[in-house]
Amino acid sequence: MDTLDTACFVAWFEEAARLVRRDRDRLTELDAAIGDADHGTNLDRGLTEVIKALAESPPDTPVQVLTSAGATLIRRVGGASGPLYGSVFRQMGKALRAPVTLAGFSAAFEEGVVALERLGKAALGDKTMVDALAPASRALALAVRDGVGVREAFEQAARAAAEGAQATIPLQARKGRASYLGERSIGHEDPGAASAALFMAALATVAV
Amino acid sequence: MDTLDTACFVAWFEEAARLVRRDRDRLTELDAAIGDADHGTNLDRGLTEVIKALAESPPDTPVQVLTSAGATLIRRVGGASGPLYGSVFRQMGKALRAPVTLAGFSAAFEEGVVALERLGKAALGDKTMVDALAPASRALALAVRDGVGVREAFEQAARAAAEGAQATIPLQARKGRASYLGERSIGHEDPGAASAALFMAALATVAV
Amino acid sequence: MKKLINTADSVVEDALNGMAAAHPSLRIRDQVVYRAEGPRPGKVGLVSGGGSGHEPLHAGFVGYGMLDAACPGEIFTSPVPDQIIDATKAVDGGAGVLHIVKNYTGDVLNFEMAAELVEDVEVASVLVDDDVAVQDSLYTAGRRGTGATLFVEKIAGALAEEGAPLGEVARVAGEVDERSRSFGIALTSCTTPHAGKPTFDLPETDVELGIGIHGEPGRRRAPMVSARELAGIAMEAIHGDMPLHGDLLVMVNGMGGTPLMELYVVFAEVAAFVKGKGARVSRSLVGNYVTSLDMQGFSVTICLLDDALTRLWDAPVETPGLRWGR
Amino acid sequence: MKKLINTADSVVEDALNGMAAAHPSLRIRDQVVYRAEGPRPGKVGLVSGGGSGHEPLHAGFVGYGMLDAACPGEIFTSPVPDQIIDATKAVDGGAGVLHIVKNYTGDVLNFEMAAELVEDVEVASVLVDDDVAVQDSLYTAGRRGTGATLFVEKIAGALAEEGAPLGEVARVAGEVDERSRSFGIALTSCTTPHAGKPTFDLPETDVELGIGIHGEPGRRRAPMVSARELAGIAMEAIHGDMPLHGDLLVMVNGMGGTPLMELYVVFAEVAAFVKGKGARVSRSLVGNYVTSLDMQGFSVTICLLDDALTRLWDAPVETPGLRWGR
Ligand SMILES: Nc1ncnc2c1ncn2[C@@H]1O[C@H](COP(=O)(O)OP(=O)(O)O)[C@@H](O)[C@H]1O
Ligand SMILES: Nc1ncnc2c1ncn2[C@@H]1O[C@H](COP(=O)(O)OP(=O)(O)O)[C@@H](O)[C@H]1O
Ligand SMILES: [Mg+2]
Ligand SMILES: [Mg+2]
Ligand SMILES: [Mg+2]
Ligand SMILES: [Mg+2]
Repeated sequence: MDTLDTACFVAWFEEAARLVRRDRDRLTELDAAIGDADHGTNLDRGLTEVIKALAESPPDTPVQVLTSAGATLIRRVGGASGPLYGSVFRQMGKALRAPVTLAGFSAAFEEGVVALERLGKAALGDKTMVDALAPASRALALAVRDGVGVREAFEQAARAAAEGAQATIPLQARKGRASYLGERSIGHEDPGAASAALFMAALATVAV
Repeated sequence: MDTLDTACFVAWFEEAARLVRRDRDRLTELDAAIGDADHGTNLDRGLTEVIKALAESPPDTPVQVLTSAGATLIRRVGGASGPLYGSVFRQMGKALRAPVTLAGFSAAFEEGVVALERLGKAALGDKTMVDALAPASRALALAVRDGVGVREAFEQAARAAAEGAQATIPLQARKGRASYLGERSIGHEDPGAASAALFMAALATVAV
Repeated sequence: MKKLINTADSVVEDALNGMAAAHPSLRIRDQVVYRAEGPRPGKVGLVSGGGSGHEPLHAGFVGYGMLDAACPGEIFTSPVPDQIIDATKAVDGGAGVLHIVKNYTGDVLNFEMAAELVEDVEVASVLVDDDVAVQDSLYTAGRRGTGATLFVEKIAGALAEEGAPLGEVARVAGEVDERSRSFGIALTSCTTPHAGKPTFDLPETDVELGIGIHGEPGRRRAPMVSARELAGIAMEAIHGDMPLHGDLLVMVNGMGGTPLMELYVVFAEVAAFVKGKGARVSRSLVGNYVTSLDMQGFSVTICLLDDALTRLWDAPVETPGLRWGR
Repeated sequence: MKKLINTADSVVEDALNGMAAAHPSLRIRDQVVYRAEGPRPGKVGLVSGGGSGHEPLHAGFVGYGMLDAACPGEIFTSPVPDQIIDATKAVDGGAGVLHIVKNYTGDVLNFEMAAELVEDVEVASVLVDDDVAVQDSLYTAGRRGTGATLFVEKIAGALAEEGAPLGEVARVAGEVDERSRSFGIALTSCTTPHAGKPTFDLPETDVELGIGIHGEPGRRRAPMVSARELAGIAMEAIHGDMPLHGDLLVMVNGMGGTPLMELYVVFAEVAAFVKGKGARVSRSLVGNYVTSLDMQGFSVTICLLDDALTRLWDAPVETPGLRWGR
């Protein structure tokens, strides 16, 4: 099967919610080191609400999943990560066309990442969630170009995101709270990049 | 020599000041256990001022030493122990007659202790400085009765005060801050009794 | 221990210098804090004082509608008679002076000595003893004066400002004390600058129930529980001693190291308890008012209001620590 | 960690319930705090907000002469657009609404989203960024908004109360921010209820210099020194960025766990520094106003006053956290 259906998208967020719940304390500790110690709590609260909303008004289409998730994140998380993650999924939803092929998914995801970069005024290397999401998007695009299957494409995206998150460690932050620390932000993984890697890891597990 | 001169009285307070300075932290720790952790600081501050005042206007008589010390303690210490110790010495000074014999000293000291008991409305066994000073006064009176020499009389008074302070340990406080603790005051030495024992120990070392 | 101080010996003086610099409405002389404008002829003067470490009490309550002078002692050590004598003489406007004294042996003795020694000024005194954690019996020094001191200072201050005579001001001050009860709970000990380490050790799992405001340990230690349960313990102790009814003045007071947010959490529980007893929170204060250095914890103080007391509570007050109506 | 809370999840809601119970002048609806009396026709509405944990900021500054509404987020987490939209609509008296936004990515994004989404209300916004500890460069998110937020809210609030139009209120708000600088120092980390342990570890011997109000570590760690030296570090940082001159509004602010006495000790040093530079402490505030949960430490915020700003600062204000003149 080459197309991703509504259940796939729901499963994506369910798995992301599970991973974030599992790693909540780790994310908060990463945020404690260079931020304000709330990223795990923020995202866990947001994704719990996302799952609740999806259960309460079951979506009919992938677009509805993304639109619902994006809106819920914006409406329930607050902080920097709420609007930023919310915008990724909202924009992705806007860009997505049915039926969802890997190429369609990749193109829409890229639009989500671009919206994030625009909203956060962040570029690769600023030590933010962009550092995980942009490489993931690139990995998806390359997979499409190379005709790779969905499962492998998602796995490559997850790997790219995980590597991107790791790569934030030696960087000095230029955006978000961590930037206040100047050189002291060096040596710590960005919490948003870490949570973004979880989103992509979740995607890999739900691949058809 | 059977009479106590001015220098003896000055030496008494100098030695008391030295002992209290040496044991300041111990007294404060005793007060921390069942009070407000200031007894060592209070008394050290007061006796430092006493010595300063005695140096600034050198006293001509034992009465002047006691009057000056009593007034300085009242004027400089505050808390419960300032007025209480101050009254002991002020009253003792009022009662003292020249030349100062052991019998005269003992009688005046007893008047000081009675003034303390009256001001503090405290009796033996209430777990206060009275528990050290009253036995010391009684030891002095017995020494006078038995015709003991000054040095030995003061040593007996010091011993009685030290034993009296130790005897406060199993008592439940009925006066001062420690009384707020109810049964929890049991098992701790009363800080004022401990400092009173130091006063009497000082007396023993300056005996002629 | 880390404290924003220069030396342990200078902390009271340094803090008073800061008060003087921050509040042109105050004048500080020989460790006594006065209203800058001096005594008002015909007005009863109000003097209070006690050990330092309870800020804003007392110095922060000097000003229109409250105290005329405050005598701060060393940390947790009552002031000496000289300070009280100075203050009493200086604030007398010819109508006499009320001493507001918290019931601690040291405070009582030093105020008594001062009252005896001061000449040519009519002095009355009120003893504040609101802390229900202490048994009021022959076997204690009596109940401690804690949060109700603020109520007494505010209400007596308003009455004095209206020109009431000394006897009347003293009577109402005593009435406020009689109608007020407090109970305090510590999550941590305070640390005095001189001792440099906590007065008592309290494990992460425990609280001290029935503490005063000088870092004395409380009546007993108990497991740490929720704000709801802690508020319940404090309220039961108060209600058991003085059944709550009618209009109440309720203060949820921080011990110095507890943030306002947590005090509001406690206040919500206190208000729910009051409602449950059929009484009403008519006036309230939430904040750090009668503190114990850096201690974490809270106390609740409740006064049974009547119309007269409510009117006096509402009257204008203008001090660094409490201000409304002007 | 011991905190006066029921659960970490309910702390914001519980504290807001306490505020509602304590302050009849406030109405709380859907996690937005309003003046009970609602908007005044023709008056510019003032809305602020941000993460909780900074009490009394912002909810404690809702009332006459200051904010019309505050939007408290979760602990250290900016509010969501829905709250801001609700608040903006509710407080509009037809003259438009000013958003007072502290410069944090989260606050900026959520207020921006709300401003875009709200319809039929003219919205202006002012960004507060007073913290000199942060370099204002392309390589940071810009300076943080800290203590000056209180100044902006007070002064803009007074101007709005006078009936000034939105553009004028926004302009003066921006001016206050431009003329204000802050610097903060932590003696201890705060502990968030959810994390349950200190955000950073700070040994007994060290302090964090240049901290914000969210428990972020500061720009650097330094040895603990006297209040005089710490005040000097803060003042040099401020003076180096904005040379002090003329009449100053000076706030010595506690971070939540620091007792008032210590803040007065710091204030004395700050006042001496100001004098040494030939400037003058014209107005001042000493207390816990813009806090970071239970953190021990302080910040200094200074605003260069002129006659107009002084007049607006002195204008009556009646909020739970700041009150004078009525
Ligand atoms: N301007 C930005 N652009 C992109 N991502 C950002 C930006 N600012 C912050 N972030 C991301 O948000 C994460 C922090 O999220 P969170 O802790 O939930 O919010 P807050 O910083 O408001 O407490 C950071 O680790 C970073 O990845
Ligand atoms: N009513 C009293 N009568 C006699 N001694 C008392 C009385 N109250 C307190 N004391 C003594 O004073 C001591 C405490 O002194 P100190 O700590 O300096 O004053 P405070 O209790 O005011 O802090 C107690 O240990 C006790 O010995
Ligand atoms: Mg964060
Ligand atoms: Mg003591
Ligand atoms: Mg004391
Ligand atoms: Mg945050």
